[in-house]
Amino acid sequence: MHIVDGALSVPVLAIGAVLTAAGVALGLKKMDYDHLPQVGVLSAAFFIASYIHLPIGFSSVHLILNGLIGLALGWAAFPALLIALFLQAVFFGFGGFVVLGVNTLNIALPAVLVYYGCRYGIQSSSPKVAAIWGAIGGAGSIILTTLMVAVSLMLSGEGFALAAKATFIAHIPVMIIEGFVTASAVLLIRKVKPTFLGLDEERVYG
Amino acid sequence: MSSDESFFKVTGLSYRYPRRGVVLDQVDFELKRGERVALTGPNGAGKTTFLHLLVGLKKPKTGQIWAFGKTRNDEKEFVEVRARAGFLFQDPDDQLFCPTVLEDVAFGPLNLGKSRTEALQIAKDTLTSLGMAGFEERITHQLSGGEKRMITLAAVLAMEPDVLLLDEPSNALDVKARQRLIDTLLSLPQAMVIVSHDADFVDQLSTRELRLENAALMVI
Amino acid sequence: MSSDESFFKVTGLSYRYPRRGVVLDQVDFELKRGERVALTGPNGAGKTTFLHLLVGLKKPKTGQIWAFGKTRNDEKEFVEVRARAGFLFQDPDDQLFCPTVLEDVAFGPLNLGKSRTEALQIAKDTLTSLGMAGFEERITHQLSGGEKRMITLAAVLAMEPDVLLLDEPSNALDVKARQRLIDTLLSLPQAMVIVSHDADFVDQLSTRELRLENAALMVI
Amino acid sequence: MPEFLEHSGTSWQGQKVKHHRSIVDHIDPRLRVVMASLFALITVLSQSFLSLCVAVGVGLLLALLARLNLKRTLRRVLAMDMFMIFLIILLPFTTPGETWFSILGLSASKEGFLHAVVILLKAHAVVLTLLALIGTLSATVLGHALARLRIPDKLVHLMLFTVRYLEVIGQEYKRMRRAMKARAFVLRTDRHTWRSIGYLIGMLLVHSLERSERIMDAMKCRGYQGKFYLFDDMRLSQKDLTFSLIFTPVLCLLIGLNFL
Ligand SMILES: Nc1ncnc2c1ncn2[C@@H]1O[C@H](COP(=O)(O)OP(=O)(O)OP(=O)(O)O)[C@@H](O)[C@H]1O
Ligand SMILES: Nc1ncnc2c1ncn2[C@@H]1O[C@H](COP(=O)(O)OP(=O)(O)OP(=O)(O)O)[C@@H](O)[C@H]1O
Ligand SMILES: [Mg+2]
Ligand SMILES: [Mg+2]
Repeated sequence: MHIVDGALSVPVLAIGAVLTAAGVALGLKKMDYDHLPQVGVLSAAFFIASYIHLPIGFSSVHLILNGLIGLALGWAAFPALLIALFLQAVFFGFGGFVVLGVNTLNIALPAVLVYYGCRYGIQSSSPKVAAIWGAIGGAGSIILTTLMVAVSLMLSGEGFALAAKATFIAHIPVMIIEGFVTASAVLLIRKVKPTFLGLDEERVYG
Repeated sequence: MSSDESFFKVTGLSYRYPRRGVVLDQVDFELKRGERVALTGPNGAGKTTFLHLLVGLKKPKTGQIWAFGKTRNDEKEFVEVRARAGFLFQDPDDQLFCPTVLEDVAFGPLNLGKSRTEALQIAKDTLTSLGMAGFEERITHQLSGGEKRMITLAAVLAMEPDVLLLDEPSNALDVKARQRLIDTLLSLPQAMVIVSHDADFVDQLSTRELRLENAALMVI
Repeated sequence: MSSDESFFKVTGLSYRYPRRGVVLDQVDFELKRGERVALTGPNGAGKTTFLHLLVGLKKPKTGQIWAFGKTRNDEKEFVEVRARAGFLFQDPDDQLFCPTVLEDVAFGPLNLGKSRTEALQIAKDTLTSLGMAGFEERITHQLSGGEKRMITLAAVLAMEPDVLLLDEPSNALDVKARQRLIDTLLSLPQAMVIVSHDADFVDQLSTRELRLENAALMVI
Repeated sequence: MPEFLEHSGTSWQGQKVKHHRSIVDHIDPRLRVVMASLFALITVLSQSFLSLCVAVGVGLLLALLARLNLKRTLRRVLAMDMFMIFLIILLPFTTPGETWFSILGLSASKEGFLHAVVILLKAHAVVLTLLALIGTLSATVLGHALARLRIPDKLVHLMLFTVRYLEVIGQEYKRMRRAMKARAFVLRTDRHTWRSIGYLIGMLLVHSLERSERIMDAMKCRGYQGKFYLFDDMRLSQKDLTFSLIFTPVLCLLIGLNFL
């Protein structure tokens, strides 16, 4: 869901860059040097995971996973995603360079929102409830990202309105799949490494 | 080209990696019913690569792979091969990705089209037959090395394969777990290919030994 | 409480993990100059945990750790211990975190306060002494398993430690690489603790063997 | 999207793909980063056709000078095109303006078409320049160059860590994925597939996280106390001066063409 260079208007680019810079600064501030390896390794893991393509019908979609990134990293999602998108742009020509700010904002802000919105839900003592919150986070972050992409396009020119709406509709299957995938990832992590999601191991498992 | 008695028959198999160069050069190989073939060779000789080629996880540059009664070329044809040749990976951690033991063992049968209840029943039975009953609800990630190895073996056996391909199964196992693995493998009827650096392990198990070195397969 | 001759002295050490329970229960241990102590025991016995406790990467629940002439309690005091006790991790990939070999080997000396030129010189010399000259500019993650092991050893030796703590150093090495490691270790003057499941490796190296089982340390 | 395009990113390998050394490789990495950024900025802000055509020309020339692998570059550019093709095709029909031609009762406007062409030109000029000037650096050198350019220390080290472990985790992912395949797993459109992929990703994160803990331990064992060091001297040379002397007027020309 990256936007390429050249499509967006200057004010949109500028707003994206400024907000991303602020988000990254906050993320870096909240992350001390001891957590560098953790964020770096997770950023690498998400970079890899975003290359997973799942089939739907004759086509296929690739996962974005920003809901899960948010749940795992909180504000550190901003620097982690900026780096992932930067590497993709300069080495694979995927996404653009000047739009890096907008692209990062569109993916990282929903991640942070999911972190605040679903953090408590996935810690629920009932696995079912946790899975539902995981699904909400997974699907919700894609909905938000798609909306933000649509808004960035529409603000850049009325000619984009139809394309923006089409993007949203085309991503409905992605929302469903991301919901399922995020829910089962959350279920697994809760069982295998509860501390990762802020659960207290002693309390849950004695 | 074949007989009823052989599971795999490979001729003129070659493979190369972009930067590493040729790792397999015109290799021939056959695996017959009841055989336990040991495959040895230095680090980086290409043993793991060879096993991957057998089940189509990599595509050979040249050569023919004949398996379970048919020549196999494309991905679709290899899906059946993978269902009938159980592959035990070098590192059990690569293979265990479900949260609980039962789900992991049932994963294979589910892929073979079994229903959920059937798959769970098969998984339970397999665990029992390996003496691992009671592990169903354990969390895979927290098992010891030896336990992980036995669970991955159960996961592979649950697919009721005709052949086992074992990549360094005794790595990082302690003495007891290693002996238990040897005993289990000796009691299984399947034909096997066993990759290992552990000379004693190979001696106890194999009926025949091959060595992979300088891209060629030699009889020892 | 000590003598000049001992590097580590540990009394009444205990440790437990949340779900796993007690892994070390009132363990005593001493490491003297010139010793090469082998530490064996089943998978999951707590050998790695024990080494982590020695250098303060985990905090013991009870017990005293006396190292290099002082009792050590908090993080600050352990910084010196880590500078003098070189720790070789079970998986080399965890330890090679710099992009190039030279940077990785120089990382330790730099942290010890050496200048850049000094650190680079030490790194080069250490690599040469291990027969790894020419690897300086290689990219760490493109090395083979055996090469990675030697580079991590160089990285640890570059800090000129008095003690080496080796966690399963011979894992997944082929016969040649393993022999090269044995020869190198035999030629080093440092006292060592060697964790290994490889009986022959232990026999060739160790001057004394301990076994960790059921949370207790026993002399063999 | 066709499969061969989708996966153009998976062959990461620490970005040390086979690459013939070229003149571009002799230029100082910092200069390459700065020039590429300026070029991208100017191109994106340009409105004149002439300027954009020249920019695409410059991009092509740089790609040639850098001796980019033709097949790989084509694949990446095509992948980008597939990404925006939808947007581009719709534009003429959705932008209001003077009717240019119409199909199936839909009228395409000239303004919309021109807008689409502008986007195409900008995207291609930037992507070619990026791949030529920055894409040919190794990720490590790029990290060091960014550090010298006063990008915050933490961000640079975060990037170096990401790059270092992309390979390790990528391998881990591939091995797990292969192990699933070996147990007759086939991707389908069903819940079993999604659950299994969710588990796979969850497990990959857990492995990664535990690895990061072990890395931190390993770093502490080597005396790490919250400080990183970067080696390498980047010094500007005669070649860099020559490059600047040629490239700066080009950038000025690109700006100037907008005011013709
Ligand atoms: N994806 C890859 N790209 C490039 N080279 C590779 C790749 N995978 C493996 N190699 C190289 O190919 C060679 C053969 O690898 P393989 O894993 O088959 O060896 P092996 O015999 O199993 O070794 P070991 O005993 O260490 O497990 C090695 O030199 C390895 O570095
Ligand atoms: N962070 C952790 N949280 C919970 N349990 C843990 C943790 N780390 C280790 N354990 C458990 O503690 C026990 C001891 O682990 P340790 O790694 O010290 O064993 P080991 O003797 O080194 O085993 P191996 O020979 O397999 O390397 C194991 O049962 C392990 O599962
Ligand atoms: Mg192998
Ligand atoms: Mg251990």
